[in-house]
This record gives sequence, structure tokens and C-alpha cells, in this order.
Amino acid sequence: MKLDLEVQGPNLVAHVSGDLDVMTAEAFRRQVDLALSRYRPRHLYVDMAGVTFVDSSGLGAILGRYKRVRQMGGRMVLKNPPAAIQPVLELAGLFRLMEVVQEMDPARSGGGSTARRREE
Amino acid sequence: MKLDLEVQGPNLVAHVSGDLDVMTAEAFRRQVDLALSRYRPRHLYVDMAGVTFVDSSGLGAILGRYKRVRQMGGRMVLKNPPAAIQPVLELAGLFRLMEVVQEMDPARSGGGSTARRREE
Amino acid sequence: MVDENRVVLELPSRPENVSIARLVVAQMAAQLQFTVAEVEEVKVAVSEAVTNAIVHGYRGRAGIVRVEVCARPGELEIAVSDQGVGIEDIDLARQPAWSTDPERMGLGFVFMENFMDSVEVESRPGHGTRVVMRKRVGSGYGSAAASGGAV
Amino acid sequence: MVDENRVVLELPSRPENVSIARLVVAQMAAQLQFTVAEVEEVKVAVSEAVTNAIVHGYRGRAGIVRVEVCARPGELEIAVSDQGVGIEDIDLARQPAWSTDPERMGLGFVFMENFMDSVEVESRPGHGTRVVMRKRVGSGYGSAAASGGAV
Ligand SMILES: Nc1ncnc2c1ncn2[C@@H]1O[C@H](COP(=O)(O)OP(=O)(O)O)[C@@H](O)[C@H]1O
Ligand SMILES: Nc1ncnc2c1ncn2[C@@H]1O[C@H](COP(=O)(O)OP(=O)(O)O)[C@@H](O)[C@H]1O
Repeated sequence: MKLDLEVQGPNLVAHVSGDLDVMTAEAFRRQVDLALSRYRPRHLYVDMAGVTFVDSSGLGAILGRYKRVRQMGGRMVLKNPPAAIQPVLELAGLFRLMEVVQEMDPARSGGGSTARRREE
Repeated sequence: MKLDLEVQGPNLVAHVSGDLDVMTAEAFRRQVDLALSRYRPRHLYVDMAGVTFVDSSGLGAILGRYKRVRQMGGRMVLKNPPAAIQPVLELAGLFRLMEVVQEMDPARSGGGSTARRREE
Repeated sequence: MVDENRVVLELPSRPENVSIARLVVAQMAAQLQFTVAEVEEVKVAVSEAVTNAIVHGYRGRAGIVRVEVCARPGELEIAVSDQGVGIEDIDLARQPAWSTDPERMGLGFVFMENFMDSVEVESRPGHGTRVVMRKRVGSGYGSAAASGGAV
Repeated sequence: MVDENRVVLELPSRPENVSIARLVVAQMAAQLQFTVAEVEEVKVAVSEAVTNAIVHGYRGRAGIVRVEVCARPGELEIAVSDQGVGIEDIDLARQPAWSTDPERMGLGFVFMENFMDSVEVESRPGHGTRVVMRKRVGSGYGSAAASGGAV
């Protein structure tokens, strides 16, 4: 798992890639929580374009951040979940719980035109 | 392992991809030999751009075709071996035994400008 | 494939070994000509079972997780066993969103059941747990997503 | 990694299982931070040893190839064992270009020796063979290609 954190104006964008499982979920949790405490962003975007695998341990880390951002009064948006991991997100009900956006060309994007326009 | 055979004028071009090991070497041998018998090409080009792995079983299949083509009076040219498999080819002495060409953009090529020009 | 191919994997109970179990079952599922989407489902199911053995069965202590993957014509069978603490009440453990660990979501068995055709659990408290899952080629894709929404 | 991670794989002697051995060692080598080129070398070495167990040890008959992969800080150890026919003359078997099978090239041990730091072979005719190979992180890359030309 690889995580790049980017502050975009009032928002935090987390670019995740690789596997989100019991091995990597804790590092995801720790690093995102640290950034949430340090920068106190308004909203959290999690860009999943490079994610190759998610199971319930990975989902737990995502949902934990969702709860925290909500408590801080913000919103969490999932960006570009690849087709391979969508059944897991769907079965867990994530698509009903949080906003999910799919960009035209995720590889090119530094943080997401679709998502950001909604914020402005 | 996936093998596409293409007749280009007097030559046969074999596009191989995937793993060349004990599981797949026999299919490579059988299919190339069948094409050599059927089309009696002058020379054999083996395009390895998509090859992900080669061990001594895979090398045996390549060297066997080399010997057969030489017996038929032709030449065998290895095209675009990826960096990952070059130590194996080198250690086996293949680079001294047969011609190896690297094209600029292997993905685009249907049979190889560099190699074919040498034949004309 | 004429007869069956039975591969056994013994993994120390370390988080980094869950991905090894996934790799092996994915390779065997692909050889059986499961679709790409079905292979993903099998990976999630085995990931949940092996994670449970490590996290719940051994609770972070050293132990061996045994993964048996059996490929037969048209079917993949996966057995994951540990010699850990075992499960007191299997029916309760299998309930959606139920977990003995407040940090976890209780979705492991939900995923195993939705992504495989059958899931059997045997357990003896103090002795260990064995989960046997089966999936037939061409039976799984699309069925899981339809029931969406366990949280 | 503080202590060692010892993964055991039991593979039926079928050609399609050689790739499973490669996947597992590649994953464990990558976790030890071998370079991409070193991981490729380890894959070739294990591929040769497992292929030998299937092709020479069991000669196409059914049997189990046991692959033990042990990752320690800075070192990977791989043991491949079979209970096949065994090797009469180990020194002869290890000679470059020597093979009991006219269809094969006799390069298996050449690759194991060039791509790993050490290779030990134990064998008892009629009982089986065990090959133990080790590679240290940061020792292998570039050394193999330099000696080129076994054929
Ligand atoms: N191998 C196991 N050993 C002991 N207990 C287990 C095992 N697998 C599952 N359990 C129990 O079943 C519960 C539910 O498991 P699961 O649905 O996978 O959810 P989670 O892993 O999120 O807790 C666990 O919280 C645990 O109490
Ligand atoms: N596991 C084994 N069981 C029995 N014989 C073996 C085994 N491994 C190697 N050998 C013997 O050693 C010889 C040389 O092996 P190797 O260098 O790998 O070349 P090749 O596989 O091309 O024959 C083989 O031809 C075989 O006679």
C-alpha cells in the first residue's frame, strides 16, 4: 500500500494505491488521522484509483475515517474506485453512505475536477 | 503463455507473451514446429516483447526452434526481449548464438522494421 | 484438468502472509477459468478467513494458518484452519456486523458467504477453527452486489 | 522484520504448479526488499528446482513437491524437496549442460548457482532430493550476466 497526502485548499486528498488489507489498514488509518489532526481540513477525498484490493479490514479503515470526518463536520468522498473492488464497497453499503465520484481520466488528475467543483 | 503466429512474406513471426516454463514450453514447441512445417518460412522471428518469465525449460524450447531453423537453412532472430528476462538469455549464451533486435516501440510493431530491413 | 490439484500452504500468523494466500488462490482460480470478477471474489473470501485466523484465532500470537486449496473441474474448494482460541457461538459469529473486536466491522463472514457458494465453519473453543468454502465456476458474478448494504 | 517468516508450500507434481512456487517466493523476496532484478533471479532458481522435482524426481508421476521459503532479515532461504528417484551422482548432475534427459539443456543447476548465493543438494537414490538455496539482499544483481555463455 502506498499513500500520498495532498492538501488542496480547505480539503485533504489521500491518494491510495496497492492492497488495503489487515497488513496495511493500520498504516492508512494512522497516516490519514495524523493529517486530519494536523491540517484540520474541511473535507476528505480518498482517491482509490490505484487500489488493487480491499477486504473488510481495509473497509474498516475507510469507514473509520468517514466517521471521524463526519464528527469534524466535514464530508468524505471516495474517488475512482476501480471496478475490481466495487463489489466489496457495494456489499458493505458504502455507495449509499458516502459520495462516490468517477473521473474521466483518474491517472491525469491531481485531485479531481468533478469532486472539487461540487465543493466550490 | 499466448502465441500468435504471423506469416510475413517469406518469414514467420511468432509473438509470444506470458511465462515460458515447463508448463508452456511444449505448446510453444508444438505450435511453432507445426507452422514451420506448414509454411516452410525462410527465417523465424520470435517477438518476446510480452514475455514475463523464462527459465531453462523455456530456453530449451527456444533453442530447439533455433536448431531446426538452422537445419532448414534459415536464421532465427529474437526480438524485444524484456529487461527482466535478459540475464537468463545472457547466461545461456543466446546473445552470442542468435541475432537479437530491440525495436523502438515493440507494442506498435507487427513484425519489426529493424529486423525486416536486414533481410531485404 | 482431469483429476484434482490440491495445494497446501502453511503460513505463520503474520499480517504480511495474507497476501500470499490471496496470490495462491487467485492463481488456482484463474487456472480453473473463473472470470476476473470471480477471482476477485475468491481473493476477498480467502483474505477474510486467513485474517480471522490471525486476528481472532491467534490474537496476534505466533501460530500456523493452514490453507488448503483444491481445484477440481468446475470447482474450487478452500479450507482455512487455525489452532487458535476457537469460536464459542458459531451462529452468532456469522451474523452480519457482529464482531468481538470493537475495532472491526463484523463483515468477514458476510463477504465469505456472499462471494462463495458455500461456507462451512467448524470450531472447538480452545482448539481452533476450520472454515471450508466452495465456489463453482460460473456461479458467482453479479449475485453479490445485488444484495448490497450490510453496514 | 524481527524474527523469521517461514512459509511452507506443498505442491502436487504438476507443471501448472511451478508458477505458484514462483509467485510465493517472489512475494516473499519483494517483502525482503530485494531489487526487481534480484526477485527475477530468485524466481528462476525456484522454478528450476521445482521443475527438476517434477520432471526428474517424479518423472511425471504423482507426488508432492515441498517448498519451504524462509525470510530472515537480509536473507531468503528456499528448500525444495521431493520423494522421487533421487540423484546417483550429484557432482555430475551439477555440471553445466549435463542432463539425463536428451530433450533438456542441463542448465537448471547453472541458473540456481548463478542466481543464488549458495546451493546445497542432498539426495538418496530411491528416496528423494532436497535442494537448499540462499540469497542475501544486495548480493546478486549484475554478477550473473557477467559470466554469460553456458551453451
Ligand atoms: N478463526 C477464528 N478464530 C476465533 N474466532 C473467530 C475466527 N473467525 C471468526 N471469529 C469470530 O467471529 C467474529 C465475526 O467474524 P467476522 O465476520 O469475520 O468479523 P470481524 O473479523 O470483523 O470480527 C469475530 O469477531 C470473532 O469473534
Ligand atoms: N529433483 C531431482 N531428482 C532427480 N534427479 C534430478 C533432480 N534434479 C536434478 N536431477 C538430475 O540432475 C540433472 C541436471 O539437472 P539440471 O541442471 O536442472 O538440468 P536439466 O533439468 O535440464 O536436466 C538432471 O538431468 C537429472 O538427472
